[in-house]
Amino acid sequence: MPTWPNVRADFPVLHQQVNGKPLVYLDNGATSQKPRSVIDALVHYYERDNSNVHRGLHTLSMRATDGYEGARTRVARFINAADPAEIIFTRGTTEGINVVARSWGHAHLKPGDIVLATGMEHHSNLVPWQQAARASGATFKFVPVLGADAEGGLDLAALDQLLTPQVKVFAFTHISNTLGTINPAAEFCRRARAVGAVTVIDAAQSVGHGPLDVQALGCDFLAFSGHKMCGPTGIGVLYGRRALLDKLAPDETGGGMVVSVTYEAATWKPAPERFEAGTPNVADAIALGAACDYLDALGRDQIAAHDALLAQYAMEQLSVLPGIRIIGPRVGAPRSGLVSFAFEGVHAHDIVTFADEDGVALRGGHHCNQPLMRHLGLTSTTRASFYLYNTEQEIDVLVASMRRILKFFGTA
Amino acid sequence: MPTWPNVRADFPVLHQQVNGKPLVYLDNGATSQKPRSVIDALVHYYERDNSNVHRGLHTLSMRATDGYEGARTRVARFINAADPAEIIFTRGTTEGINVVARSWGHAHLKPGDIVLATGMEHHSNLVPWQQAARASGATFKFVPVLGADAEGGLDLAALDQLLTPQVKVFAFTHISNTLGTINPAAEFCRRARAVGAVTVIDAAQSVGHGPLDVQALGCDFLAFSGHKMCGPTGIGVLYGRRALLDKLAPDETGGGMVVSVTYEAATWKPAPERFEAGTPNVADAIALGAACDYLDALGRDQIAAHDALLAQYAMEQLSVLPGIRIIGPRVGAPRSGLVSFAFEGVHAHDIVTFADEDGVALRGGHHCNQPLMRHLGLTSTTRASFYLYNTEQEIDVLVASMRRILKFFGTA
Amino acid sequence: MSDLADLYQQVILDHNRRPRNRGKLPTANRVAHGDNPSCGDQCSVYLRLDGDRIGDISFDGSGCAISQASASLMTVQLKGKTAAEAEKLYQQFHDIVTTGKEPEEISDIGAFAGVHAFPARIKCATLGWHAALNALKGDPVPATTETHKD
Amino acid sequence: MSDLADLYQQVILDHNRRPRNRGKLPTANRVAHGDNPSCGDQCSVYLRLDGDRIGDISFDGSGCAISQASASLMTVQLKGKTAAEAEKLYQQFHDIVTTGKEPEEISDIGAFAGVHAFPARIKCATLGWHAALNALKGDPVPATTETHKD
Ligand SMILES: Cc1ncc(COP(=O)(O)O)c(C=O)c1O
Ligand SMILES: Cc1ncc(COP(=O)(O)O)c(C=O)c1O
Repeated sequence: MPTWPNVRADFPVLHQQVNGKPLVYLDNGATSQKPRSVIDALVHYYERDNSNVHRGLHTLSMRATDGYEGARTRVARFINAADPAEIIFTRGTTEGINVVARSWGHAHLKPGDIVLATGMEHHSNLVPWQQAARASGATFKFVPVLGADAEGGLDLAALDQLLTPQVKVFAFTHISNTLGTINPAAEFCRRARAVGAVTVIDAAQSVGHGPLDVQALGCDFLAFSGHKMCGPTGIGVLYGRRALLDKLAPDETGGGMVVSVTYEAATWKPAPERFEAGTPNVADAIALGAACDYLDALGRDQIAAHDALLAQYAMEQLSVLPGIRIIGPRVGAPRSGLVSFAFEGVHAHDIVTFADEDGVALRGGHHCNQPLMRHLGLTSTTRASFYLYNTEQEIDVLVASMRRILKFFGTA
Repeated sequence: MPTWPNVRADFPVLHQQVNGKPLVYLDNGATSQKPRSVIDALVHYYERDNSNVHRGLHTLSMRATDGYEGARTRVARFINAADPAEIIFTRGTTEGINVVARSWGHAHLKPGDIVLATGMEHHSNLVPWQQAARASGATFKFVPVLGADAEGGLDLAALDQLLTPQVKVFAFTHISNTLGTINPAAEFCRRARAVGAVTVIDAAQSVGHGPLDVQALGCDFLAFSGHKMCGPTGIGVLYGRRALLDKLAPDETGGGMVVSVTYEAATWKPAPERFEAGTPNVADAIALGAACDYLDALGRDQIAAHDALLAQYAMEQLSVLPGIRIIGPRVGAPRSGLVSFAFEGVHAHDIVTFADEDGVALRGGHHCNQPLMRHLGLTSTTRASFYLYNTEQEIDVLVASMRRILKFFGTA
Repeated sequence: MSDLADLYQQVILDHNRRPRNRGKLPTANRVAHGDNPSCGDQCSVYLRLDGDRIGDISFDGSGCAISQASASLMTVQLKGKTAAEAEKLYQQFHDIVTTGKEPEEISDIGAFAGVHAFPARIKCATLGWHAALNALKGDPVPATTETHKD
Repeated sequence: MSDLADLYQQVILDHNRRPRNRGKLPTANRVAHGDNPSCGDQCSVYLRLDGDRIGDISFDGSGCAISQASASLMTVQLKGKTAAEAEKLYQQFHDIVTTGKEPEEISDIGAFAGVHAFPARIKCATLGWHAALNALKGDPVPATTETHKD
């Protein structure tokens, strides 16, 4: 398993006790922790360069602008976008998807069209499309998941049937935050393109966890969040192919994105400014650039391998617990660095509360995935999600904690 | 003039040289600098408490949630909102106004209605209303500014004429970022209410610069940015009266703002969650709370007095320069802590470039106020804008720099 | 573990394992549903109002031990009570889970005092109660612990 | 100040104070408008194309010393040139303002070499040129220095 000497030393938050036990942070699917270099980027910006961007000609404003636009170029390189102008800074994945669903949806969807998503979408890549379909009179459909515990991933045969020329947009997650399923995103894009559908990838769980190349994927739009990839909260990215962005009307309007304004009318700058009304989140964009540096220094293929091995180890260790039901890909099948499970007779909330007593941070609930939960016949699962700083020893602590809980509730 | 001992020591960024001269930061209208306590709040959050909010039951998640909701309560107190649920965290003023213009505008505006703004609005409080009017078929009107140099503020007689029962919304700035005019916001709200119009205040330039009480103002919505009030970039607030918010449809949709989701439909939580789709900007919200603490510790009435005295001093010192044209309120009339001016024969950009050589950070341009500039017969002005850490000595440096520039260009 | 032992008292574990009055009540003339959207807990309360008095009551749903035990215990407590008495009992219960102060009269609802040390779980403990009060009001909107902030 | 003196050379100050070919050209058969939305600089270029050659050219607008002087000097440079020659001259000019390298042949446009030390001002220096090239292309869309990124 790839590990990096002293990588945990880079993350100040990890070195604390919770309820008298060393913190074992296994809630990375919700948000990741931040290395010192990312925190330092924020401090450095505010202590040296802070100013408003774009509209300034003095030294600090030029430094802030260089930092902000440098971060855009850095992110473009991180996902291999053809042009930094294809990088729009947002608050996060959710905002990015809303921008596409609203701007693109408003311009292109009409009654009779089909909006296609999948049965494993996070609410953030599901509800905006429902709403866009409703607003335009289009029909919303989804690709079902296969297997009682969704161990089969998406139903590719159904996808073939569903991908008709009526489909105007296909929105899907790259990696499921609940199942750990890794979808064949490039193949989905290829198939969608064959019927003329625009593709929107929810990359919240994938961008910081492995190599990602938007040109190789062949997607039209892709959204992700900084906070899940060692970056700060409040910053994210919407990637859009230049050819599409330049034809799109702005979503929000205001300062910084206009060419000319009269009391009667206004004209827009091209992308990316067109989609960044108002003062942007300069400091967090710069810190996101630092997060890209950090992850690339470790090696994203190495991170992916590390996370996947931890997930396999966790699957093995957890699967012997009495009454456990692990959802998503089977042991040995490709899965991202997370494991979701449920116990007969013990609710996820009680598990999370007890695990916290052992210093273990887990997530319990529907993971913003209510329709999938209903499909699985569950109301909630417990999820352990891993990142580059987690270790096998931490998984041993997790498993020991689970044993204790099962004992307390008398189910083991 | 109220000053605070060692207040400049609180702001690390101020202690640097620019082009070999001590930095004189007079671009506070664009963005303010950050005190150590605000930077520390970010560092502390990322080093100790970082986690996702709301959906977590483990210790870090509870700490993050407490911090985030505590910041909401702190901001509510800062502007005297009746209920923390009236505080919606946004990226900044621009996003807040867009949310109202879209959500409220979409639900309430129809052909024949009038959307009223003023002749001194920042693009961020102008273009969204133009667009909302256009989308709904309503008519966009504005209250003109009085006087050749807008020294008369808004035309209150015209306001009387314009405020007919057809006016559904009146959007106006509390303080003009270009003129320094302080509008009688409470009176505007009273008059608008009398004809049944909803009021939206752009408080970008006012909230951090003096006392502000939304209940005393009697407004329906009010938007501001954290970065202009000692807070970080990427965070702002939309205040909305609870009675209005609870009737409003969400603007963005996704995780965290839904009660129940099926593949077919979704239902919404009440405010504020309804308007905060996705992972919020937790760290910056908490740091905004620290900024509220900082400003209240100094005293906001004191800050307002300090800024106003600096502006009067700058007016006096600048007014004797040859060929200067100062816009906005006359010497002695109430004005906020900024002065905009133009010189015959020397363009604002050249001034800003030369001033930067003297370490003085100014803004030159249209200040996102193109229609007002056109009204004044100008294409740009130079703006010096002050905040709590500025001094009379810095204004002396500014004036000396202006003299040097005028000499260089042969106009003095 | 002392906090956790306070939270998961025997009364609670017992009601969680063997919930009382669980399932649909065929004779119900009032029903309300509660959601805890943060975690997916759900609780439906069915009750038969005989005049002003709760003639019978049941609950159904899924959730953590705290929410299930609370709903179960609630049905026991409310049977035979008037709407006004139910409201008063809820106030007592709410005080207990938010302050941790045990009630003056000895009562099983005192078992929920440990909840106050786990603010994130207060919503779990009150979910069933909110649904019951909504059912009593004949309120047609679904109760959620988010709309009825604690 | 040495950088600033490089930026504001005598040639530039002179063109700024006494712009050449300023105002609307009555005989123009091509026109284009350029905006620098960040700062409000504007420049309209009017030109008369006689066959492939720029018979006459003028500019109008408002902006900083750099943008005004650059537009003024440009009109002097472009008069009598073909569209292809104009394009080539712009490439030279662009190289000068972005790299600071003075041109091989002695030319007034070398005065703009100091701009390269002020990246935020490159847009000012190229505004008029963009408008002129757009006018030559008969491009109906207004030129802005934002759409034609440097
Ligand atoms: C009066 C006024 N309104 C709105 C804004 C926009 O604020 P932001 O860019 O933070 O969204 C500003 C600042 O640029 C302003 O001065
Ligand atoms: C797959 C997936 N999509 C979308 C999101 C939403 O991201 P955010 O909350 O940062 O907008 C998440 C994370 O919560 C996620 O896991």
